[in-house]
Formats: sequence, structure tokens, C-alpha cells
Amino acid sequence: MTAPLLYALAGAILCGIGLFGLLWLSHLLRKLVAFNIMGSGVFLVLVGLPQHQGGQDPVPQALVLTGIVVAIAATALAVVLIRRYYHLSGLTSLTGEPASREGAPE
Amino acid sequence: MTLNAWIPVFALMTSLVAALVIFLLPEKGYRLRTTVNLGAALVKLGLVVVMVWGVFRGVDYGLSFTMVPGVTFVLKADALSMMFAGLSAVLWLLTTIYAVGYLEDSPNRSRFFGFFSLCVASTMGIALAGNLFTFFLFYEMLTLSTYPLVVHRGTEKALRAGRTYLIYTLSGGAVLLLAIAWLHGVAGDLPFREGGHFIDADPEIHRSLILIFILLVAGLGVKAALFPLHGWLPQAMVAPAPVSALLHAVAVVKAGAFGIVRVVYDIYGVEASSALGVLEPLAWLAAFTILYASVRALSQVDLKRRLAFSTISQVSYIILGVSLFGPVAAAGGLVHLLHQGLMKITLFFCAGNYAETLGIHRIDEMDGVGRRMPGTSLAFTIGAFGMIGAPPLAGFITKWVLGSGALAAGMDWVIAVLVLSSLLNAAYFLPILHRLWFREPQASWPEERFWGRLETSAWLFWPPLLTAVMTVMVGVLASLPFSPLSWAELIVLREYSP
Amino acid sequence: MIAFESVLVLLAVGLPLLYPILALRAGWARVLRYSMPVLPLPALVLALATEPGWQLELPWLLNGGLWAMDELRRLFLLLTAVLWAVAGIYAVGYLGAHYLQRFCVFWGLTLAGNIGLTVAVDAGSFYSFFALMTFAGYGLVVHEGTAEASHAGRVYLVMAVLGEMAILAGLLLASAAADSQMLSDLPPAIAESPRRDLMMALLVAGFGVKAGLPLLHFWLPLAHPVAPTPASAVLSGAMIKAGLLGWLVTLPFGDIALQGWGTLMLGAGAVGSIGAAVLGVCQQRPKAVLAYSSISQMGLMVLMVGAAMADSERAPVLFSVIALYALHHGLAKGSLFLSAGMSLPAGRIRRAAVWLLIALPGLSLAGLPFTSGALAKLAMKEGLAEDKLDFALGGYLSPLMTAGAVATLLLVLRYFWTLSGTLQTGRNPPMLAAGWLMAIGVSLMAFWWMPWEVEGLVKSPLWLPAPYQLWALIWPMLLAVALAGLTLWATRVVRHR
Amino acid sequence: MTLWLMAGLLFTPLAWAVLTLLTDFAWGRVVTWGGIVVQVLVSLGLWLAVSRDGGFYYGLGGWEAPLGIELRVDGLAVTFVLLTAVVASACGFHAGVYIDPDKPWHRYFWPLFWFLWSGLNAVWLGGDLFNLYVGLELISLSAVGLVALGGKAAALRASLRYLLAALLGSLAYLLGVALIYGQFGTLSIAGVVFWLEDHPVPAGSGLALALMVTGLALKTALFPLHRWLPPAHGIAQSPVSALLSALVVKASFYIAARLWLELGEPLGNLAAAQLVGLLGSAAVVWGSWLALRQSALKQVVAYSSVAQIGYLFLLFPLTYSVSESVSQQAQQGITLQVISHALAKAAMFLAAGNLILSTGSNRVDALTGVSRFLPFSLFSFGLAGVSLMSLPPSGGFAAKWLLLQASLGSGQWWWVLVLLTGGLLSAAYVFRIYRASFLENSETDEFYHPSRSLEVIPMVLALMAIGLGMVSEEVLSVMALPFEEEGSP
Repeated sequence: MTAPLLYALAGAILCGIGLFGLLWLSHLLRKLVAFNIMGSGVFLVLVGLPQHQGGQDPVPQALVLTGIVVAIAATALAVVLIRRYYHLSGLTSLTGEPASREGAPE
Repeated sequence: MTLNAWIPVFALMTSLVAALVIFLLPEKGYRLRTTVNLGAALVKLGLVVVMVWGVFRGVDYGLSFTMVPGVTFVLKADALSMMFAGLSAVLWLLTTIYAVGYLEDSPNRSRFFGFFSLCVASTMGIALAGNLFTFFLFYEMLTLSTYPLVVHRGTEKALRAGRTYLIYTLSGGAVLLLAIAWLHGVAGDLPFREGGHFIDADPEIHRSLILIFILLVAGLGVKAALFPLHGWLPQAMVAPAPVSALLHAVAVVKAGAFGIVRVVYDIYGVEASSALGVLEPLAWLAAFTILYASVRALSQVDLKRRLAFSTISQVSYIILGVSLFGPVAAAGGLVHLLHQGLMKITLFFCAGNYAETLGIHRIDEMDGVGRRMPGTSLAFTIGAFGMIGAPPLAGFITKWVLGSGALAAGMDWVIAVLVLSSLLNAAYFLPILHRLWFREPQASWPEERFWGRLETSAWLFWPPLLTAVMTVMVGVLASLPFSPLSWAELIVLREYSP
Repeated sequence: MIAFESVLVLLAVGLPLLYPILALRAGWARVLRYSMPVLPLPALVLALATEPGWQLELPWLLNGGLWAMDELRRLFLLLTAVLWAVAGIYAVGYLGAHYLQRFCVFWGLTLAGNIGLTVAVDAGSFYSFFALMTFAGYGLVVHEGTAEASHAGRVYLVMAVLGEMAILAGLLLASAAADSQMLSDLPPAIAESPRRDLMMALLVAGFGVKAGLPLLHFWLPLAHPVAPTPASAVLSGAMIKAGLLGWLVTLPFGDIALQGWGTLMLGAGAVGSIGAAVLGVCQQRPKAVLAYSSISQMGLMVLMVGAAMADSERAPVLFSVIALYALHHGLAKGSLFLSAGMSLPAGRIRRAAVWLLIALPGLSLAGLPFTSGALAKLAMKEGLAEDKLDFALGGYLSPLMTAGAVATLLLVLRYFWTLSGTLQTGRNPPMLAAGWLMAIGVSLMAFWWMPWEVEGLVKSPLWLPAPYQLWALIWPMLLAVALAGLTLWATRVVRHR
Repeated sequence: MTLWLMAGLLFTPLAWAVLTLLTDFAWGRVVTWGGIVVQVLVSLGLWLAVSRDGGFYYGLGGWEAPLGIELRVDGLAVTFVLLTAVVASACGFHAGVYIDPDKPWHRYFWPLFWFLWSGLNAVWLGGDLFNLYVGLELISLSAVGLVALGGKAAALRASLRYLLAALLGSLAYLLGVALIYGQFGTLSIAGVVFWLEDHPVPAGSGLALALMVTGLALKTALFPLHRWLPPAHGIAQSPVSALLSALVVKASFYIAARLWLELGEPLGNLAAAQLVGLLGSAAVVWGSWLALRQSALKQVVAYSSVAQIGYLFLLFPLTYSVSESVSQQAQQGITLQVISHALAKAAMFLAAGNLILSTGSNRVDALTGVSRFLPFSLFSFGLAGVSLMSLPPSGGFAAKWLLLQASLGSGQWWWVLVLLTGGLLSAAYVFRIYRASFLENSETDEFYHPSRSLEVIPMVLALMAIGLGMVSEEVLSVMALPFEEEGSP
């Protein structure tokens, strides 16, 4: 059991936790956090797994950097949407009844 | 490419372009629309005449290109296709004239004539298709372009009929597609060829070939209204009269029958089909359809429905003819393709005239109409007698040739079918004729309209009379060159000695 | 010369065929009416002025048409033309304005069919004309529009269609066997075909409907009486013979001896001639009586047909007798039918004269000496003479003929009886009277100049039977008169009590 | 020349995205229409270049993989690039007229539109797995933004659902990428194949493939992971729905297909292939059935997308352990299906948008009698429907034909039933719309007439979908062009 493999395993566990949260929790912000946790897990795997076999590898680190940028963008968008959704419907989850159900004519 | 390659394309394009132009015309452009319609019909007729002459002399018309990998799109004019093309070209002209009169002052005419032209373009394509794939292409196009015509009235009943129509035809299309794809997998891309492809087919694929044949007939049989796939036809009667005329006489049912002819002769080859043992069951099925539909027709009280069942019965003559193994019978079947078209279109025109002029839809309302509308009734009478097979009309020629062919092929039972069917035809047509001519008219017609000097609008008056005259002529002059019978014999000559 | 005949035959068929065009304009009703007698004239000229043997090829027609003329056809054509002509004249006076145009249209079409079928030699056009006559005849039958006419029309149509189909099937089978469309090729082919009996059954039955063969005759007593009088005349005089002609030209007579079929036809003829008489004398209406009389007379002809079937050697001779008999019967029966539509004049003498004229064709039918009937009966007797005929049942023919003769006169007497009850007093339209007179004249006088053939059958002078023949003709008549008198007396007695 | 084309292709969308961020809607429209012209010309140029010279690898900015962005330009990719150009420009032009410029948030339409386009191009041309991920995310995020432009709570709700599904799918995919990289030390599919040539297949590498395919299937809305799609596509503005249905779902499928075609043989197994095919079939049947049951017009079209996407996944069973020619047919069929569905569905959504504009309601019942007043849009709808029903001569038919041939050729006849049933079911829902429009009802006779340009655009797309069948041979021949393997890693 090398350290990188440990990272990878930890990443896998984080993934699991994130997945659980994403599917199980209903509050949108919690879902968002769960997504971020899962993302971190994936990044860990991405960095950890290659180093377990081939030693230092710069490529995954570059990838993860990019990945984090993407994740931040996604999170930002999600937050904006959740906020506006709450603003319009007063709901914090997708399961409740929103104010207007049918798509009004455009 | 030479001009000859393009003539079939032009023939196709005349109605296709007409369709597009008509779709774009405003609803009020009555005069222009009529001009476009009739002009296109005349041009097409001219092109068909040119091709008929050319095919007779042995000129090759056709073009092909690869459409989907492994499959070619082929347009080709041979004797058989010219028979169908000629039918549709002539009758399109007349039906257009009729439809112009019939739909006067009714809404949605642009839509109607647009799809009408599309429908004819598909029919032309079916006639000129050079392989099964191309055939299928236009076959489905026909389904789609006739749907709006069937539901044209937009009533609940019309829409229900349209749904039935679609369920039948699209399912049939799916089966046909399966069969064609399978055949393609088994034997590759087969062009229609006189004499067929499977005369010396590998015995290993015989089983597949038989199954494919069954599927093909099932797919095509929907449009040809073979029992038990005929259910849509009587329902489609809610369509306006020109549409019924077109559906029954030219386009839809004929497309199915024509397809079966193509499959038997130009894909399998009549000898191979006979050797596979698929022809005789087909003949039995056709015979049964002939009788069954005639019996059903007896009990119909709606004129158009009765005519519809009559169509089901009559179209099976074509199939019966091709499924009897023998050149004479084949000529009988093929010639009926045209004869039935002429006779049935006459009858439907007349039915339309009665409905449009006097508001008559039911047979028991027809008492004494012969006095009010002698011209139409005369045409109706000729059409009905033609259907019965009374000499010297078109139907007689069919029956005579078909009967002789059946005897030559050693299938004597066909004579019994022919005789029985004629009796049944007489049983459901003659009472109508009696009403027309010998009953006293009722005090008033359901909804009478007047058009001045003639008994009805001139647009409606002349087409049935013309087709009635043609019904007589193709019968009386059956032995002239270029008569339908002679042409059918030419086809058969080429099919049996490729 | 060929051209002359070709033009004439085309005219003979084409004129009545195109005549209905006149009905297109409502204003032409008069033209329509007065041109009725003209229609059969080309056919008449054709029958009288041309020698048989010409033929006209019409390769474009149907499956290849051929029209031609031989001795047999010539007599049938003559009968048709003459009868239609006099009936046409009669009709001009007879018809009212009631659906005149419609009647004329069907008249012309029926006539075209009737003439056409006598000249057509190919199966296609023969059958076409036959069918045209049949279907157009429906229009004549139901013309009056009464419930009875409709009923009669329905029966007529059903049986006619059945007959047509039998003919179609028979012709199809035969022409397939012969591999030819010409009628003259059919009989030999039928004779040799393994399906001979089927074909013969179909053709016998098919034409038998028209010819009033027993059990196929039901339409006849219904249809003939309800039709307008001139139409009844041609129905019973000319059109009924078309069935006979159909047999003669399609069945194998000279080729093979068919004892079985001969026997069958003999039986049918016997049943027809006697049975129809039994039914006929029970009828109340004169035209119904005449209709049964037609069936009865056709029964006699069927006897000859049966004999011709049985003995192929004798067939040609019998053919000419049949033709002669048909001609005689057609003319006489036509006259009788036309009489049914007459009105009696007021004066006693004129009345008697009219009655005499009415009676003469009837008696001619029964074989009164010096009439066509006597000649026909004698020819028939000679033709069916037992010793010359190779037919197992030949011995029954003579008594049957005698019985037939008795039956004939009984029916004629019954006709007079019923007619006397229905004839009304009044004036006849001139054309009607003219037509009637001409019919009787033709039947009694002109007949003798017609081109029939009885060579070797009847001793000359033809119109004067030999004494022993005279007795043979007369005693059945006497018997019939006696029977009639007895019946009359018996009814009086019964009624008195 | 190629350099300019590539640069134009990738940077124009980004540049225009930034440019339009600075303008309001009306100005953005003008700017965009200019950009569309550039973009279409560039795509066309690239397509012509490739069809003349064949495909190639292109290192962006001279950087090589794995750190640089390397693009793989082959016949299939340029075909999709051109398809994107066609559909996106059609949607762009349509949106310019269709979308109400007075709503303030609509000004974000144009930047999102351009980001989406650049993401699509990145996916079509992407050479390695991670760049594909980035492209996918770019697409997803801008697509979610576009859905949310509807502005109402329902739209936000749908877009949030969409976002969560998309993110989950992306992460699953990325996890798979991580495993692949960990296993094979390369990010390019070709590299993995290369590695596998002289190594045995490592245990567990199937998991990576499964993760990636599952993630992508979620983004493509394969049954039963389709639940997010209908609300999102149904609620978005019509041009957006058109973009989403026509192109966005195809991007993730495109990646899945490339993975499967290269790695399916070594890493996958028969059961998995059949399972995916089965899910696809279920999507066809269930999606069509639900489409038939919808009362809102756009929902019908959206569920139809679910069904049509189902066909795409027949690629998996039809290319797994079959003969070369069958596999070829299946690939060609699927490609045609992608293209024809893109064109047809875009046409359909745009036409549906016109119908909704005209009747003022999204309900199918409201179409009563509309055929008399709006035959043009209705006709476009119908023509697109023809392609969806896969009737000849449409592209959909050509696709179905090839798939039929492949199914029959590989002996997997059960897919034949799916194909035929699917065609009939799609006919059922398309004609349901038609039926409603043909119904004559004198009550509602007042319809709003959309401008002619709105009507022409779907017609053009629909005609292309129809015409595709006639020229499918030519289209497919470009895809099959030889590929220069010079930049092979």
C-alpha cells in the first residue's frame, strides 16, 4: 500500500460519499456540496492512481488544475440558479411543488 | 447523361414541382392554381406518351445513382411501368379537372391540390421505380401524401378513417421494409428485371425466399386491400370524391397490386415463384378476396362504401391474374390494372356527382336519378356493367382473358370464381341501376344545387363521361395496337421470354 | 359487292346502336318515335338482298371480330328484322308519352343486340350482342313501372344474369379447348373435349334461359305479359329465338352423335310443350297464355334440337326445319301478341273481320292448312320421321308432336277466349293498326316468299299439303276443338249448378 | 490554410462569446449573425479541405499531447462540425427573430450560444479524453444556462435538474478517465489501443469503460437515465430546445461511441453490449409511448428525442464481435441517424415554436384547425416527422435501412423488431399532432402569423433531413476518408 494508492482509495471513498449525497439529499445546496465532494474524490483518484505505478507524473496535476476551474464554474452557475430558483418559487429542493407547473406560453 | 435518362425524372418532376408551386400559392389564386394543375397534368401526359412510344421501340429510359451504401436509386421505364404510368397520367388529368369542380368554394384548396400532386408524383415514382428500394421510397411517400387527402374534411369521422388508414398502411410499410431489407441481405440489390432473378436460386435460400415473399405480399397486400388487410379501404370513403377516385382507381390500391406484380415478375420471376410454390396460395387468397368483398358489398347501403368493397374485390383480379402461372392469365391480370382503374374512377366520379349535385350518399336515395342526371347515370351504368363484366366493356375483356388464361394454366376453378364474382357484382350493381332508371324520383333531393344548362357543373360532368367512353373503347377496341390489352400482351411477352 | 354488304351490316348494327343518341335532346322525342320502324330496315335489306356467304373481318373488335352470314343466320336475321320492323310501326302508334325516350333507348339497344348476335361469328361479339340484348331487354320488360313489372323484371334479370354467366363460362371453356375465338371452331372442339358434358351443360342451360327451357322458363310468363305490347311481340317472337340460335351455333351437332343429350333435350322438349300448355290454359290474361304458348312452341323446337343432337347425320336437315319453324313461329306469335293491344272497331262486320285477322295467325300456329304453320308442321313431321332418324327414342317423337299440336291449338283457343274478355271497343291509332296488319300480312302472306329451305321434306306445291298430310294436320286440331268445347260445356254445367 | 481554418473554428465562437457578453440582445444579434457567417464558411472550408486531403492531427498552438491540446480532424469530425454549423446557425437566425429582446436576461443568450458552439466543436475535434471532458462541461454549463433563460421557476427547476444530472455524468466520466489514465498512462484513445497491442488486458479496466459510458449515457439521456431531458427540452425556448436536442445530447453520445468503437472490443463484453442495446430499445418504445401521451406539444417532441436517442445505442450491440462489414453498416447507420435526427429534431422544435407562437398555447389540442392557417410550419413539422418516422427518402430512413441490414447481417434480428416498432410508434405521435391540426373547428379562427423568416428556417432544415437520404452515400463517403496517422502518440 503506497501513499498514492491510499490517495486514490480515499478519493474513491469521497466519490462514494459525494454520490450518496448527490442522490439522497434533497436540499439543493447540500447536493451542490456533495457534488464538490465527489469532484474532489475524482481529482484525488486522478492524481493518485498514476503515481502509484509510474512515480511522479505532471500531467494529472495539470489536468486537475483544469478540472478545478471547471468545477468552480459549475458551482458558480449552480449557486446562481439555486438562488434565483429560491427567489422565484421559495423552494430549496426539486421535490416540492413549484409556483407554476406548466410552461407558460413564451 | 442523355436526354433519355432524364425523361423519367421530368415525368416525376412535373407533378412534384406542381405540388410545390401549389403549396406556395395563396388560397385565392384559383385561376393560377388550376392552370398549374392542368398544365402539369398535360405535360406529364405528353412525356408519358413519348415514353410509351419509346418503350415500344425498345428505347432505354432510366437513371440510377447510389443513395445509401449498397443501395441504388433507379428510375427506369419498361413496358410494365408505362402501363401504370399511362394510367396515372391519363386519370390524373381527368381527376384534376374533376377535383377543380368538386372543390369549388371549399376551404383548404391549396393544401388539397398540393398533396394531390404529391400523390400523383408518388404514383409516377412507383411506376418508374427500377428496384424494390426505389419502389418502397415512393410507396411510403404515397402513404404520406394521401393521408392529408383522406382527412381533408377534418371531421372526426374523417380523422378516424385517416388513423385507420395510417395504421394499416404504415404497418404494411414496416413489413414491406423488413422484407426488402431481408431480401437485400440475402440477394443484394436487385433491379427489376424481366424474367426475375431467382430462376436458378440456390436451394439453400429457398426457405428464406418463401418467407420473404410472404412478407412482401403482406406488406403490399395492405394497399392492394387483400383479405384480411382490407379494413382501411371502406373507411377511407369519407374522403372527398376525387380522392376516393384516386385512391381506388389509380394510386393506392394499384400501387399495392402493381408492387405484387413487380415482385412476382421482376424480382422473383414468374417461373421461380411458381417453382417456390408461392403462387398458388396467392391465387387462392386473391380468389377468396374477390368473393368475400363482393359478398360484403351486397349489404352496404352507402354508395361509396359499396363501391369500396367492389374495389377490394376487383383489385384482387389483378393479383389473381399474375398469380396464375401462364402468359394469358397474366395479360388478363395486367390489363385489369388499367381497366379497373377506368371503370372504378367512372363510378366514383359519378358517386361524387350525385353527392355534390343532389346530396345523395345512400343507395336508397337514388331512385329516379337517371331522369335528373342522365349523363352521369349513363356513365355510372357503363361503369357498373363494366364491373359486372358485361361485354363488350373493359371488364369483359379482363374476365375473358383471365378465364382463358386460367384454363390454359389448368386452374379451372378460377372460372367458377369469375362467374360467381360476376353474379355477385350483378347482384349489387343491378339494383342500383334499376333505381336509377326505373324508379320514380322522390319528391325532392336531399340537397340540390343547380349549375345552369348541364345537369351538374361542367367540371364534374365531363370526366365521368370521358372515362365511361374509355371504358367502352378499351373493351371494344381491345385488339388495336396500344390498347391496354395489346400492351399487356407485350409486357407478358417480354416477361415470359426475357 | 363485299363493300356493299359490309356497309349494310355495319349500318344494320350501327343504326339501332347509335339511335339512342337521339334521346340526348329532349326536343327530339318525335323524331325518336317515328324513326323506330326505320331501325331494322338495313338488316331487312341485308337479309333479303344479299346472298349468304359473305363475311366481314373486324380485327380491331374485342378479341378479333368476324361477322358473316349463312343460310341459318339469314333466316334468323330475316325474322328479327321483319318482326322488329312491324313491331316498330306498331309501337309508334302504341306508345304514350310515358317515358318515351327511355323506351326508345332500350328498344334501339335491344334491337342492336338482337341483330348483332345473328351476324356475329366470333365468340366475343356474339356474346357481347347477346348480353346487350339481354340487359337492354330488361328496360323493355320493366317499362310500365308497375310493381308487377318490377317483380317480373327482377326475375328476368336474375335468370338472365345466371344464363349469361353460364354462357360465358361455356364459351370460355369451349374457346379455350378450341384455342379459337370463332364460333364455328367451337362445336368440333366441344365434341372432342374431355369436358364436353360440362361445356354442353353450361351452354344448353345458358341459352336455355333465353329459349324458355323448362325449369329455366320462370321469367318468361312473368316478363312477356307485363312488357308493352310491341316489346312482348319481339320478346316472344324474336328474342326468344336468340337462345335457339345460340344452341345451333355453339353445340356440336354435325360432329358427334350424343344420344344422352338428345334424350335429355327430348325430355325437356316434351315437358316444355305439354307442361306449358297445361299451365297456359289455366292463365287468365291473354298475354300470359301467349307466353306459355311460346314456351310450348319452343318445346317443340327443343324436340328437334334433341333429335339433331342424337343423330349427327340428320342434323343439317333438321337445322333447316328448325329455322323454318322458328321463322313461322316468330311471325305468328308476333302477330298474336300485337293483337293483344288492339281495340275492336264498333261495326259488327268490321269486328268480325278483325277477329278473323286475329284468329288466322293463331290457327296458323296450330297448323291450319294453307298457312305457314301447316308447312312448318309438315316439315317437322318429315324431319323427325322415325324411319329416317337414328335415335333410340325416335318412336316417341310422333305422338309428342301430335300432342304438341293439340296443346298448341288449345292454348290458341284459350288465348282467344281470354282476349275476347279483355279487348275493348274503340279506335286504333293508324300506325298501330298498320303495324298489326303488316304483322299478320307478313305471317300469312309474305312468309311464302321468304328464303326458307324445305327441299326434300315437303312435296310441292308447298302451300297445299297432300291429302294424307291434311288429315294428319287436321285431326289434332279437331281433337283440340272438341276438348275445348267439352271444357267449355263442363264449366258451364258446373257454373250452372 | 488549414491553420487559419482551425483557428477560425475554435476561436471565433469564443471570441464572439466574449464580444456578445458586452452587448445587449439586439446588438448581439447583429454581431452573432456576422459570426455565424464566418463560422459556417470556416466549417465548410474545413470540410472541403478534409474531403480533399483526408484527416490529420493538429496540435493547437504547436503544443503536443498530453499537455497541449491536440485535435483529431477526420471525416466524421468535420461532418459533425459542419452539421453543427448548419443547425446552430439555423437556430441562431431563428432565435434572433423568435426571442423577445425586451426581457433583460435574454441578452445572455448570445454568449451562451457561442460557448455552446465552441464546446461542441471542441468535442467533435477533441483528441484526448480530458479535453473531451472539458468540452463536455463547456457544453453542459452553457446548455443549462440556456434552459434557465426561460426565467420562470419551472424553467429554473428544469435547468437545475439538468445541471445536476450533467454534473453527475461528467464526474462519472472523469472518474473513468482517471482510471484509464491510471491504468494505461495515456489520455488518448489511440494510445490505449496502442498500449493494448502488446499488453494483456488488465483486470478491472472494463470498469473504467463502464463508468465513462454510464456517465455519458446519463448526459445523453439513455433510458432509464432520461428523466431530466423532457422537462429541460420542453421548457426551454424553442431555438434552445432545438440546439439541445439536435446537438448537445449528440456530443456525449459521440464520445461514448468513439470509446466503444475503439475500446469496446478489448474491454467490453457481449452482455454489456446487449444490455446497452436493450436499454436503447426500451428508450425507443417507452419514449415513443410517453410522447404519444403528452398533452403539451413540446413535451411530445422532447420525448421523441428520448426515443430517437435510443436508436443510437443500438451501435453497441451491432458493432460488438460482428463482421467488419456489419460493423461498418452499423456505424454508418448510426452516423446518419445522428445527422438526420439533428436536422429533423431542430426543424421540429423550431416549427413547434412557430405553432406555439401562432396558437398562443403549448397544448396539442390548441392546434385544432391550424392547418388552414399555418400550413408551412405544419408542413415543416410533418417533413421532419417523416424523417423521425424513418420513412423514405429521409436520412432517418437511410439510417434505419443500414441498421436493419446490420441487424439482419449479424443475426441479431430482435433489433429489427425494435426498429420497425419504433418507426410505427413515432408515426403515431407525429400523426397525433397532424390529426389535431387537421380537425376542423370553426370556433378558434384567430391565429397569429409568425414572420416568414421564422417559417422558412425549419422548412430548410426539414428539407435537409429529407434530402439527406438521397445523398447519404456522399455524406458517408466523406466520413470514410483515409486518416493520416502521422501524429500518432
